[in-house]
Amino acid sequence: MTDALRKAPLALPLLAVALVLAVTTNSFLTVGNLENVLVAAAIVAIPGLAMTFCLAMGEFDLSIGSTVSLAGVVCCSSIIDGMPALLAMALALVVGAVIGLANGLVVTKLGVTPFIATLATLVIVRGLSLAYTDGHDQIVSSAALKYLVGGRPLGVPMPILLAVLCTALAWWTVNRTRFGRWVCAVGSNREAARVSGLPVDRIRIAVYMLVGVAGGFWGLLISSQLQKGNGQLGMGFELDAITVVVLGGTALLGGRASVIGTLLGAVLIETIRNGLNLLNTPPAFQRISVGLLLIAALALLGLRRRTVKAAPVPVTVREAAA
Amino acid sequence: MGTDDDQTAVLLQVDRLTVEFPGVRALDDVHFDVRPGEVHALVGENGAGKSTLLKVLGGLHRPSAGEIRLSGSTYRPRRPADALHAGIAVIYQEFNLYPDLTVAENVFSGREPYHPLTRGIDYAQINRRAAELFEVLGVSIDPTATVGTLTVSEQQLVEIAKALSVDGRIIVMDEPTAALSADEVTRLLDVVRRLRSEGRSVVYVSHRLDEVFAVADRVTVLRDGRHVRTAEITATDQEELVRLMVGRDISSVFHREEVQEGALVLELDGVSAGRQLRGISLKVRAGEIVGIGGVAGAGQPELSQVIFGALAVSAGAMTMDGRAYKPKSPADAMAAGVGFLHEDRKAAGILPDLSVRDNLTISVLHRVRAAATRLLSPAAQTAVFADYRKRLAIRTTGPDQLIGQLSGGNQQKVLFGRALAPGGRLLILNEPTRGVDIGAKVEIHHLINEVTADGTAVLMISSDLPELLGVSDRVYVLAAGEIVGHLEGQDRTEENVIACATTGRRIFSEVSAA
Amino acid sequence: GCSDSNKTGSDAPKDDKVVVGFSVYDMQYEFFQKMEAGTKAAVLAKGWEYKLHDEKSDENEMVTGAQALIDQGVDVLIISPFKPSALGPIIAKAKAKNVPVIVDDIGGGGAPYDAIVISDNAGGGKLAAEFMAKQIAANGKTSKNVASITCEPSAVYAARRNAGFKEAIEGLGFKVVAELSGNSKAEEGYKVMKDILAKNPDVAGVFSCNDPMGVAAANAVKDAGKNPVTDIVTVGFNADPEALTAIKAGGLAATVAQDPTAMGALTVKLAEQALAKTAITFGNAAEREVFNPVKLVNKENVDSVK
Amino acid sequence: MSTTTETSTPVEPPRQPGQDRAPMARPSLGRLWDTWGVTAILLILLALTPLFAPDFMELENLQSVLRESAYLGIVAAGMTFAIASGAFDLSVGGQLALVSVVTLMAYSAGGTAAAIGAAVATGLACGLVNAGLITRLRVPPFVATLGTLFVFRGVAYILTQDGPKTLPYDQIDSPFVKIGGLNVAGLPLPFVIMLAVYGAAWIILRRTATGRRILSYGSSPAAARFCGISENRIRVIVFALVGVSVGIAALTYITRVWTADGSAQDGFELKVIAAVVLGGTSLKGGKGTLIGTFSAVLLVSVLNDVLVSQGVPSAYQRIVLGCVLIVALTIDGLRTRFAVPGSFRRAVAGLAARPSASGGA
Ligand SMILES: Nc1ncnc2c1ncn2[C@@H]1O[C@H](COP(=O)(O)OP(=O)(O)OP(=O)(O)O)[C@@H](O)[C@H]1O
Ligand SMILES: Nc1ncnc2c1ncn2[C@@H]1O[C@H](COP(=O)(O)OP(=O)(O)OP(=O)(O)O)[C@@H](O)[C@H]1O
Ligand SMILES: O[C@@H]1[C@@H](O)[C@H](O)OC[C@H]1O
Ligand SMILES: [Mg+2]
Ligand SMILES: [Mg+2]
Repeated sequence: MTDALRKAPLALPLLAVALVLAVTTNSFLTVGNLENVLVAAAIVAIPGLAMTFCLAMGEFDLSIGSTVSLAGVVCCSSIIDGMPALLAMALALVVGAVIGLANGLVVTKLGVTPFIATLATLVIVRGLSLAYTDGHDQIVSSAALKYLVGGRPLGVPMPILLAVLCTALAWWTVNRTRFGRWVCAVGSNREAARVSGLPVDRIRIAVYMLVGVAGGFWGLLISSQLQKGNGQLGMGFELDAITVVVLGGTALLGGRASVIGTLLGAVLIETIRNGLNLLNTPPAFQRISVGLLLIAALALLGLRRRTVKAAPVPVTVREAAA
Repeated sequence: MGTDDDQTAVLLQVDRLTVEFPGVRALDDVHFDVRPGEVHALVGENGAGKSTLLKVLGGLHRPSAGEIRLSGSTYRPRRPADALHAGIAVIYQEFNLYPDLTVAENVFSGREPYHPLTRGIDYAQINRRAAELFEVLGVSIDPTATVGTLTVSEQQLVEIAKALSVDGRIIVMDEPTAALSADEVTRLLDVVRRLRSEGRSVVYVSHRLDEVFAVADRVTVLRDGRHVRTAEITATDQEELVRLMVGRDISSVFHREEVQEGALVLELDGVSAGRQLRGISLKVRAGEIVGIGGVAGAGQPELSQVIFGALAVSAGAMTMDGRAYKPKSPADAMAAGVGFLHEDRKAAGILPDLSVRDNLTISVLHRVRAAATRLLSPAAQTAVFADYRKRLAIRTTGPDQLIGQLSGGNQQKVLFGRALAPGGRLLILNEPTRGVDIGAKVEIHHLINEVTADGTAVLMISSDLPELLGVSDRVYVLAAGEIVGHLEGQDRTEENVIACATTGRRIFSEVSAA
Repeated sequence: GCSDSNKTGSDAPKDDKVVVGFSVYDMQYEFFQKMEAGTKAAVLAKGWEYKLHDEKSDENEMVTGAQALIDQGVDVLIISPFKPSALGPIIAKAKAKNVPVIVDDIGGGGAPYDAIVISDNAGGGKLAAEFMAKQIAANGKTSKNVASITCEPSAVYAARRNAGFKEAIEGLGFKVVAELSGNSKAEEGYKVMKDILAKNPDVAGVFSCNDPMGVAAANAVKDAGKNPVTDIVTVGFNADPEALTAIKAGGLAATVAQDPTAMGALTVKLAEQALAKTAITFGNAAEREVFNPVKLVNKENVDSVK
Repeated sequence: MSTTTETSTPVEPPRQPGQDRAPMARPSLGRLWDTWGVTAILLILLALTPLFAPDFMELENLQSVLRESAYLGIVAAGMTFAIASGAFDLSVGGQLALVSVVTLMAYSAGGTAAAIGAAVATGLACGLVNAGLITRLRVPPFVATLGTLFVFRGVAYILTQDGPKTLPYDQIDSPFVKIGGLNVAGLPLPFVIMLAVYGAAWIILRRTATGRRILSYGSSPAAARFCGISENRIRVIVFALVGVSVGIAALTYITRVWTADGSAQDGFELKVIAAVVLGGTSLKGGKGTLIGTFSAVLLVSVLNDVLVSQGVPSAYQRIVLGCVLIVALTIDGLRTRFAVPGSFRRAVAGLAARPSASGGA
């Protein structure tokens, strides 16, 4: 029990919130609503998983919200121009990959701090997206695109299925592959990674590309829901993605990745949001509640940590030697 | 391959190597060579350029001039991976470990084997192989432990295991024993000999000349970034090496001034801290140097941190000058007049982004302020800096140099100066001479002696047995978090310390119990 | 070349040619692009000079840029304010330099502007309510529950739309069972609609304070397997192209159209009157408001809207 | 075969302890760049501006640029402390909204003095709330301030449920309104306040024990702890400084735009953090430069002003601004890469000697 909690500490706050909602509303526990929550959570969890790698590597990618927009715009306008939908969707992912590659190259080859590099990309890509659309919606009606969120293979909504698959894949990658370990290694001590002969630059570029592709995919999901692309979409999404990762327990300073945590973080955030809507909370109070719940969830973890671990780094906390 | 004997006898040849940093020429026209199957020691004062040379070999620094040949062909590593591919494994003086990853993951980083069936990293294999490496080194470190929770000496052993796990032709070790206990040193030297017998070469850097004479075939002396001499070990002796290193004779005899029994400063009565310390009782008097010995991991850093308020007491009581002493934080302890030197220079010692001057004065900021404005006075700070630079022979380009740019030993001197600066009732020194050169070591011992003359009590933790016994007036021995020995007078012998620390014997001198 | 319409050196003699400065809310929205086009065309048609400043949805940029236009010596300022309540310092500066100020849309924030051209937002909300009630009846639904999706709480003009809708629909015997904010964004409008459907599956209609949210809500309705015209009457506001497209395709029941191009032209007419110091006929003299009518657009008349 | 090689260097006379072989007092170019790099870029930009934007140098325009950048600059000064200590405060946008709303309420209740007091007190209170969450509840600064960003904005929204708080137009001659509009010896008062804030901040960071402790903590929290520096005190001081800076900034902000509600300055936090990092303060903590922050704030403002005055559409403004950010930090990145003497020469030589072998890796 305690071990399970240690591995997935968000489970507790999540259960608490769910319990409160189950009692205070009569619609929270309906199948339709739970599906709602899980689909919404899945849509932010998928890019969140990619962002988990970035944070585990000790870096940020702030540009993902703009990638969402540009990818959606490229996909939709290509469909409008007559490109087959699947190809247009692939093109959107390529756009994401290129943005990620640009981030990676600027960060590794030009030595620009990730925070500024990706902030600059955020601004530039948003500019591209707005310049390209000039404020016009790129409206499409594409069954293939719609299938991304609307499809129900095996009766399960597509985003949920994808999120579960991605989580499994991410978990395996983080914990069982060289790439995953190297990402954590770079995040834990970049200099040591270099000295150990790890291809640090290539690892970093790969992670930025991963986030880029995930951003592109996020853009497809949003465009799938809205059946349009637009330069205004995805604003502020970078914070959403980073929030679910941090909430999930992946350290901001890097070195550790909590894949399951990210998934739970996404579910927690979306449960809170959904709950506040079910309770008809006015917008001003919604903000406060989201803020307070964020703090409360982490405070709960913080207090627990404090009782467990009396002294911080680098005092040796270990079983007494035999 | 060439037929010339002299050519084939050299595996690695360094010629006219020069390395520059802003403001410093760390290596100046240095030559150095390594033969197959030899142990080649590299010695020199702190800042002489030893680590710099090794970093060039490892692909961390690019020389501004010079040439290196490996097995006769040009060797110009552009990055550490190149060195590894060329079969050169380096153990750097400052660890390069991932604190968040496990021991085994650290050891095999970059070379993780995949399991043939699951196609995932074969953890069973790396854990087993790591355990085997530690077995060779004669230590028990859990391969699945997170490295950030290890002691400094355990981390050093992980670094060594990492280098051994690479099948290198040349294994380069930069002060591998600085953090090891006597026992572990013996084992490491055995390992070095075994590597040699396997035909591998070892470049060995150490400030402990007895190790050099115990294991090396040849020795090279660097001074001020220049090559001074390379000699067969049999063709030289300790005195000569010291003279070549420092350019003068050094008497390594430590003379402890007689101190008179002072008042009781610190008393611990049955102090426990979690599972790390159990029922510790000890006393430290004014003007006294009390040593703490024991194998690594017996609870020494925990004991010092409990007294310094960095670790919570779970049972028992402390008194200082007869009054209850319950520091809640190091800040509390410092306010009570306690100074502290941490054993982990890199992780908990240096403030890497700050200058040498700032590192020296950070604990005495109230003393370097203008009285009227309470603003820091750069002049007063520089005065403190100049004083310690002189007393400790700190080699730096000036007060504004970042401490991270100093050689390891010089960083240690700065940290020692920092601990000394506040003065006061009690000085807690963890491994005060770790990594410092022979001359500075003597100097530091003198300084410890000097502060006790002012009535300051010193608690010194050292894994260097000669230092522990030579410098302290009394010695407590720790084992598994308990005090298992208290050695005074005649009883202060290496045999007794080792017996208490490792065999479970308990020896308590009766000379002056309380 | 830098002698385009953007540039009027302050070296140009003041009385030579009338210079109109227009500070626009945000050129990234089609609505304001049309407003800008209408304004510019009217200015140039008079043979006047035109200067544009984009507030980029930022009150700091709005104040700085509008004041800069005044500093550059415009003869009249037309402004579509991102934050109406930040008009004070702009008008203070304009007054000091004797520059009349005509506000276009959004709101006047209580400052002493010369005139404001305003869409009848509350009236638009009322039109939406009346249409919704009729359509619900036509759909044969008996449920008296409806919902509304609002913009961010700070958008005063949008709040008026909602207030107008709410008053009218409640007057028609309906109940607004959910009133949630989608912060003007399509993404959020979609999610909010899903939550509304989960809690109140029986809503018969939903009103959104702008079209991005309205069309997104309609998409959410469709994704829930219902029809946004015949099951849950979904109404937006603005007549953005995406709304018109959706209405034609049966993917949205209706929207409320404003005419930003005409509003732009109207502000120029008022500017001319203000410069000539001739009296302006106000729709609401107390607030110096000149109304620009709104109209409801649905399947029947959508083809007549450009 | 000789067994011993001896270098020609004879054994030298003993070295004085502490004497170095290459004592170099002159500050390295790299160190200078750390502090003055962005300033240099700013100066170059200023020198070039008249070429393509002749109107820029007009007094009224210069005043406008300085006036409008003050509030961001002042908060950036506070944020420099937070970032130098290794944390950042994401809640400044919420703080600015809340402080502005409360200040306007205080003004209508008690006039200028009440407003000024309320601004600083509310800012401080916000900072202390953040510090409390971080030190008492052990919430990491990122999450704590992300949470309070929502909370502060939310409270501001609640306080403005019947519409934004606004300075009534008839108060146009009140001394309070003058804060935003007045010029002192040709300098806009907000900018004068900003200069004073930077002066005070510089003294705190560079000349007080507190400043040194903040940098130490940022450089290595573990080492700082063993120097007797209390983590909690650092957190409280740093977040209080940010809060107070927002309080002061709000005064210059509110008296320029006259209005506030929960939505004021959406996205403010990223702009502030970007300015600080662009200035050369390291996000990893331990390094802080107020001169850099100051110059970065002006750099962004000047650039924005030039782009706006040249009629560049906002979408393209973004593209240019983003590229400038990258270029500015590229220069910095290259500097660190080529800090070692001769490394640049070698890199160039290496490029020349490597005609086509760069494709593979
Ligand atoms: N990154 C750096 N930047 C500037 N100077 C440096 C840097 N690294 C080393 N130095 C300087 O180069 C000289 C040689 O340092 P090095 O680390 O090689 O000495 P060392 O012989 O290994 O000393 P120690 O015994 O103390 O480890 C020193 O003066 C040191 O200050
Ligand atoms: N951030 C801090 N962490 C730990 N101890 C501190 C800190 N600030 C002050 N102290 C301690 O408080 C005591 C008072 O010293 P000092 O006069 O320097 O404090 P201060 O007045 O807060 O400093 P300053 O004048 O820079 O504000 C000293 O023991 C000092 O070490
Ligand atoms: O209707 C307009 C709306 O579409 C825009 O987003 O904001 C201003 C409004 O008047
Ligand atoms: Mg060294
Ligand atoms: Mg003080």
